Amino acid sequence: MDMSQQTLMPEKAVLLPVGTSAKVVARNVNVYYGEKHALKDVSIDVPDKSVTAFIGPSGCGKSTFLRCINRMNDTIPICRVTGKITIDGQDIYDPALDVVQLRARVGMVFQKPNPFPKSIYENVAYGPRIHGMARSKSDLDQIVENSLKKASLWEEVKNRLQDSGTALSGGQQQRLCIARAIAVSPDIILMDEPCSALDPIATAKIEELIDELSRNFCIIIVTHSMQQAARVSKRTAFFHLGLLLEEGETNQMFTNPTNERTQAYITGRFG
Amino acid sequence: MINNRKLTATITVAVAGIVASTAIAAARDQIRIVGSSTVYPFTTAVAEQFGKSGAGKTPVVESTGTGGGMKLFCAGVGIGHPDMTNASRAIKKGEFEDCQKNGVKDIVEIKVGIDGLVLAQSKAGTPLKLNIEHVFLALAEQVPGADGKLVANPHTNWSDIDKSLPNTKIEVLGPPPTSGTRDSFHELYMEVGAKKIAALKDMQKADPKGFEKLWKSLRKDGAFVEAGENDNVIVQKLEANRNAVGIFGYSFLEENHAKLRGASINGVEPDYDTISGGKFPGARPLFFYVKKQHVGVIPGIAEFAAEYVSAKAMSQDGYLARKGLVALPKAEAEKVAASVKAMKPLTAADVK
Amino acid sequence: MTALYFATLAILVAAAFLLGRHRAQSLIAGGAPSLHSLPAYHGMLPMAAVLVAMLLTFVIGSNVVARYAQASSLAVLGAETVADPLKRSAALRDIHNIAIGKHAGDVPALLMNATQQFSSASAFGNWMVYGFGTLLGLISMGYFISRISPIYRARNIFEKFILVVMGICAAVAILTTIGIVFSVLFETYRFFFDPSLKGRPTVSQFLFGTEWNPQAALRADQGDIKTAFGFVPLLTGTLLITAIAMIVAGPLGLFSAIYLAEYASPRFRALTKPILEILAGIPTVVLGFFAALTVAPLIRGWGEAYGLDVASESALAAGLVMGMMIIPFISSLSDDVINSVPQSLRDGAYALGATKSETIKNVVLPAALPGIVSAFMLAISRAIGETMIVVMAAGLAANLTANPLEAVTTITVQIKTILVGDQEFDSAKTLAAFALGFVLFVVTLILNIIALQVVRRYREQYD
Amino acid sequence: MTDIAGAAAPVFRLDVTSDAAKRRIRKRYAAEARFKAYGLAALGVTTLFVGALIFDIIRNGIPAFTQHSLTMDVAVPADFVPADKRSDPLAIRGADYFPVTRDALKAAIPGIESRRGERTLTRLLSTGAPGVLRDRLLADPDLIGKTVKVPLLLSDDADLYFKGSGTPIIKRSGIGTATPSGTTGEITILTSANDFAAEVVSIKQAAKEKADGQAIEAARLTTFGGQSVAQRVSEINAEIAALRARVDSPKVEEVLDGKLPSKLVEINGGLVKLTKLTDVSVAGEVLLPLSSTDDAKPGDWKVITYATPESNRKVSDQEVAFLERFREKGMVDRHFNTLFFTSGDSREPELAGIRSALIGSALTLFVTLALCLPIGVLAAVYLEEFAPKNRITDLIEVNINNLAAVPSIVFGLLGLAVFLNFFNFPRSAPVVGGLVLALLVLPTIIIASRAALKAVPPSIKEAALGVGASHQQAVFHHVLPLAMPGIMTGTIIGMAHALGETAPLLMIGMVAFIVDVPTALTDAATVLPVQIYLWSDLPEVAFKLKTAGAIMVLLGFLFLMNGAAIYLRKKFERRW
Repeated sequence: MDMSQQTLMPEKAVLLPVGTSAKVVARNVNVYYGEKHALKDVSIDVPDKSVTAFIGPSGCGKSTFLRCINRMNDTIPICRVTGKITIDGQDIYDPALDVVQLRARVGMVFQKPNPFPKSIYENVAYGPRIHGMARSKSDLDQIVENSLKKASLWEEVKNRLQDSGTALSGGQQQRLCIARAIAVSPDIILMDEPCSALDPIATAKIEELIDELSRNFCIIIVTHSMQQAARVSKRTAFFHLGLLLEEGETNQMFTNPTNERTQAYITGRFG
Repeated sequence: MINNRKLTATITVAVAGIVASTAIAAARDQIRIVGSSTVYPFTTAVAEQFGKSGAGKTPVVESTGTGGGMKLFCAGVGIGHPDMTNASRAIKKGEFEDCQKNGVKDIVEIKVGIDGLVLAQSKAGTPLKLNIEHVFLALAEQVPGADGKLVANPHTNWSDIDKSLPNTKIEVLGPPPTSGTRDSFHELYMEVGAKKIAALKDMQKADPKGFEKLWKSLRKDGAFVEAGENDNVIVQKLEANRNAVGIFGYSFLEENHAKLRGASINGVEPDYDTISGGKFPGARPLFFYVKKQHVGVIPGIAEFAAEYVSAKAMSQDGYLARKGLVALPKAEAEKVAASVKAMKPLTAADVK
Repeated sequence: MTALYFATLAILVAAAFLLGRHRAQSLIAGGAPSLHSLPAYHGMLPMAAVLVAMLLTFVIGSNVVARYAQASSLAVLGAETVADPLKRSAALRDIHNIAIGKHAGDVPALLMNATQQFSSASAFGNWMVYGFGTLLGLISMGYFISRISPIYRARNIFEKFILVVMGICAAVAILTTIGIVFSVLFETYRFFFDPSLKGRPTVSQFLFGTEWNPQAALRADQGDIKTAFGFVPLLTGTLLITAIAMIVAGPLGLFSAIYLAEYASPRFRALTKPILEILAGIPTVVLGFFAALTVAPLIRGWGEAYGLDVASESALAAGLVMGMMIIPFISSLSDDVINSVPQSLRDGAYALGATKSETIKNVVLPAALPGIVSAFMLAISRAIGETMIVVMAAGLAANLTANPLEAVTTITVQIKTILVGDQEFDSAKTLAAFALGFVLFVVTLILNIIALQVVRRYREQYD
Repeated sequence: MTDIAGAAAPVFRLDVTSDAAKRRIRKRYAAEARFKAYGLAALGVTTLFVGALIFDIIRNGIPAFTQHSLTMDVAVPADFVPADKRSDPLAIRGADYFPVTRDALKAAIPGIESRRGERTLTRLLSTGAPGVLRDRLLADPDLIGKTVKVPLLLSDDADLYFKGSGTPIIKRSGIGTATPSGTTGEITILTSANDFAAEVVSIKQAAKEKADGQAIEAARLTTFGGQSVAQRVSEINAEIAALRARVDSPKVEEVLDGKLPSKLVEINGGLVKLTKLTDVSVAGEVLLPLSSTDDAKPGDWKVITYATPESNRKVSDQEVAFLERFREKGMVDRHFNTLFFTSGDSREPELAGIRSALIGSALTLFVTLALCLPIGVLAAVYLEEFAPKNRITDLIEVNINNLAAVPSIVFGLLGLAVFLNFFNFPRSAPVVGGLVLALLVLPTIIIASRAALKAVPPSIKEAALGVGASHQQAVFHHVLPLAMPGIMTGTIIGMAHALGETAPLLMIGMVAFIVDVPTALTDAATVLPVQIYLWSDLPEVAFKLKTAGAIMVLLGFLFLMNGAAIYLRKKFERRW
């Protein structure tokens, strides 16, 4: 994996501290929704095996940028993306690249839990099944169990795997969605405000889980909650009006932001 | 607030609609006729002439089928009930009694003409020259076998019945069991045909009921197709299928003679003269019935009946003949005209 | 008279509204504490009261007056005319027509007298109704206006009134069902249990008999009745045609819906959807012609080309065209439910790397399943109940067969042919139509209850 | 990547690069393409079907919108209506127009003396032909005693002839000099050349073909037959022998019958239908009188063939002769069939129109709309917004869904039992039809309205409630107006359904012959689809065109209504 880092010639200076490998590298990314210029010239490096938080006021483009990373924006017909995003050195907007495979490698968890109207088991098994990851039923059982364990849901649902996924509570549903995402063992997990629909207790569980997962995955999380960003992320990026204004170590961002608008946002003067 | 007002307005309209519909005044002063769809084309022609002649309002003619027509006709007297009914068969005893029971005492029966019931095929097919027993042998559910015992009808091709007939599949499109035409077909073709067969002579005497069942049962293996009431559809199906034979009224054959050919029965071709002269076996009379009690109550009933049996309408050159109705022989036509003038009601003895 | 009555009604209604509102407004102007209801409601309430009072008076009153006027004119005509129902109704007809000036021809003096009597009686009666209605309207208006006060809950009362009206409207559906049941129940009962009816079957003979041959039931000597009214061939015929129709319409409708909802560009959708809607609007008579005259010969021709024996009235032709008829039911309803599947579900699948078709097959369709099932159920009951196409194209042969190339008949065809046929009306054969209608109603009811249960069961998990 | 669940658990890796994975992905994409193609194919099949249906209808229906008339100079005699009564419309209306039009026809084709010819000639005109003349005289009584140029309507058969159901006509000039023996009746014509050799050969050819066919039949019968068919075989053999004899002897006169193409000779301004012919002489019947018996020079006379045998067409040779003569004189006029829209039903196809059916449909639909729109909307509002959720409302809901699927014919039974038999409403009346159809479409409207109400987001209602509106205010002020486009769409589709409905009306007496245009809700009336149903069952071929034409009109209205629904939906469509 380190090889790729060397093959990539960044157009700007390496933004990450020396010794940290970049998993996702974005250069001059612009996004347009029809006439609207939603994201302007964003360049960022996202390190592997850590949590990076995107913060910023509503409509600042952080979710848009997140959705660029697994090309979910493709599902919106009027959306147009320019610039370059690479994962492990591979350009994900390369026409030759298969978006389906890309998304298998880049999992995503959504703002509102969206379990499929199927059983808990089927929800998790769905991804491995379409990607042919399991050779037998017992393999699949194993994957489901592992994923649910990783999502800290196993104990709660192990006796009712055939129940409908929609019958779970909100927090459980969201953890199910995370389990679903990690069942295909992606490299990256994108989380779009995963806790905004949850109560504090469920939120705490998810945050704990994120922390746990960051040992193995590159996690990018979009959040509205400054505290959450501070709690879970190692690095933070601040978006405003489609621009990436500041990016750096979370500790530093929250204690000593360089940009005055970041400061204003963090201290709650606007947003 | 505006919406509430709109709402009130719509309620008003609805209620006013209901009010208007309850305040219906029964003020009928035009003739109402119901009954058979077979007679409908002729009665409507008379109705139109009657209306044009200025003798009265154009009668309303409804196509309800003979049975439905009789039911309505016999339901009672009064302006809520029809004045006449068309029938493709004579009134039945049960219906007559029903009429009497409901106070419809005086019914005048008028024979309006003859309808030939023909078997027809596409001109593209091999001409069929049938004897009437061939029809029975082709279509009966059971026919006498080699040893004279009844067996399920084995004939698939016409030539299986008689070598002189063409070697084509038997496929006959006929009327459904609910229609009067079907009854007539049984009586005119199947019964007569069965009686012609030597092997059935004994059965006819020994077991009349079984014999009747024999000629009233048509085969169900696809050789006979019950094809619905719409004769035009049958005509078009015959055009599409040169081997099929259709059973329908003569007027449809006459109107489509460019494409269809009638099968001759016992050597008689179905045409106007043979049907009118009684030579063609498949001929049946058509009727219409007048509620005599309504004469004078509903204006124009007598005049309408007179128009129907007038020479202008019913004779060989009359406009009904042009519509495909075969006129009654002259003597009988005169008798009918006289009876219309006299308005002689049916008695229980006249009804079978 | 009616015009005057309704003019007065309109004036009083308007007056009630304006007066009520004005009074409420003047209360405010007079410095009253704030009103419970808006002034308009204080106007609306008396208005509704006037409307109801006057309409009821009119409906009841005009019927009473009509009776009264008839009775008084008949009194002139003499006992003989009154005793004879025919003469009575004719006389009343003439009187009515003379009164409205639409009678042609001479009028005998007696009739003229009666008409005058009729006219004066109805004029008197109508004035009475008018006076009474107006009075009642004024009273009800006065009552509600007099009650106007700041604390008067005019809105609540008015809304209760509207609620009752709406409830009555909703109850029309129940009344219709009751009407349908009663209109066929009595005759159905006779069909099965009237001892005077020749050739009637028992319920089990009807339901399980395998031969439908009502012609046989007309014979006086009909012994083995069960051969005559066996419902099974009609049911299988109906199901066969319905099955063919669903085989055609199911995939076509569903795939059309999927394509329109998931793949089609908005412009393509705007062009294509009306085509499906046109199909939904074409009268079935027209489709029947098309089936009988165009499709059936075509199928027959193809069949012959392959050496198949095709009846000229095959179940296939009717089923195909019927399938086309019900495509729009399936496609538009499925389209709606597919569209209402939340985008987040699709995103969930896409994010796992599913292709579009995998997303549709594995996520969207299962989520939309209850709606799709109910669309199919609706389509099936449409197909079962469709009459004109089968009347024209399917024939009337009650064959017990599963071969789509043979002719079959359906329940609706039999109802239609029996009722407009030439047979005696009070025979078992004609009454069979009502029994069939009843069975048909029950069958569709069961289908719908199943559909509703299916939808209910899955829908709840999901909002 | 280390596994947090512990070393014991096997590791499942996502594999997107191996050959197996590539194969798998290829397969998945193929499935994707197939799936999409299915959808497109389904739409294609449906569109094709609709296209075929519409094409079929239009192809059949177009001829119904034109009509043919004969434009003729009609001499109206001065004593047609007595001078003192000319101001009386009734007298003009009641006059006998038949002799006048007959004389005009006879003047157009002089020399037709036989009663049969005369009758054939007069029957070319519709019985309604004098209508135009009558209207002209009513408008201007001074025309009586003058000659009026009016278009007289042709009968249905003549009309169909000009619409192309006739026969191909082939003409060729005579080679020799022809001499007719008379000007009317049965005549013979001699020619100086072998003018008819080709005809004789073709007749012999037909005879030969028939003989060959019969020979095959005889052979079949002899092979399979045996005793029972012996007589039939000998009959056939005799027939074959006679045919062969005819074919072989060149001198014998050939006879033309109706089963072969008709041969005629046009000579000296007349037309002769040939019945017997040899190479150099023919005998026949004069259809159009000749002007003289003079010799006709080569090229001045023609041999004419009506290619369709007379027995295979509706119009006889005589009628073709008359009609062709009219056409040559430029009297035949093709025009838009206004009668189709301005007259009621008739038993004469050329006079029948859809006006009374259209008005009947309009009256019926008026009743339907007036009842089911308010009731349907109020019921929907009640069920969606106000009804308590209990067994009764459950029952109503099941009921409404069920009624939407109840076969329409059952509603006919309901109408018969309740409105006609119980409430004693008149038969055939639009009010009853409207009531029945209202009950029929009510569930559709309720369901559509409920869907429209449901589609309005609850937040709108909540917002209204939040500012202190009552529940009814919130619904009637905010939710209902927003749902109105959906409700209108549902209503229009329901009304379109009602417009095309036939089956329930069969039961309540609207299947009737109605000439007079209904004026009130209680007048006897019929509706458009029923009119179609009735016409389709009449024997006259011309009614087939009428049926197709009426279908086109009906479809036109349905398209209009559907179009309105689509427009409404487009215009007010909101996405929440």
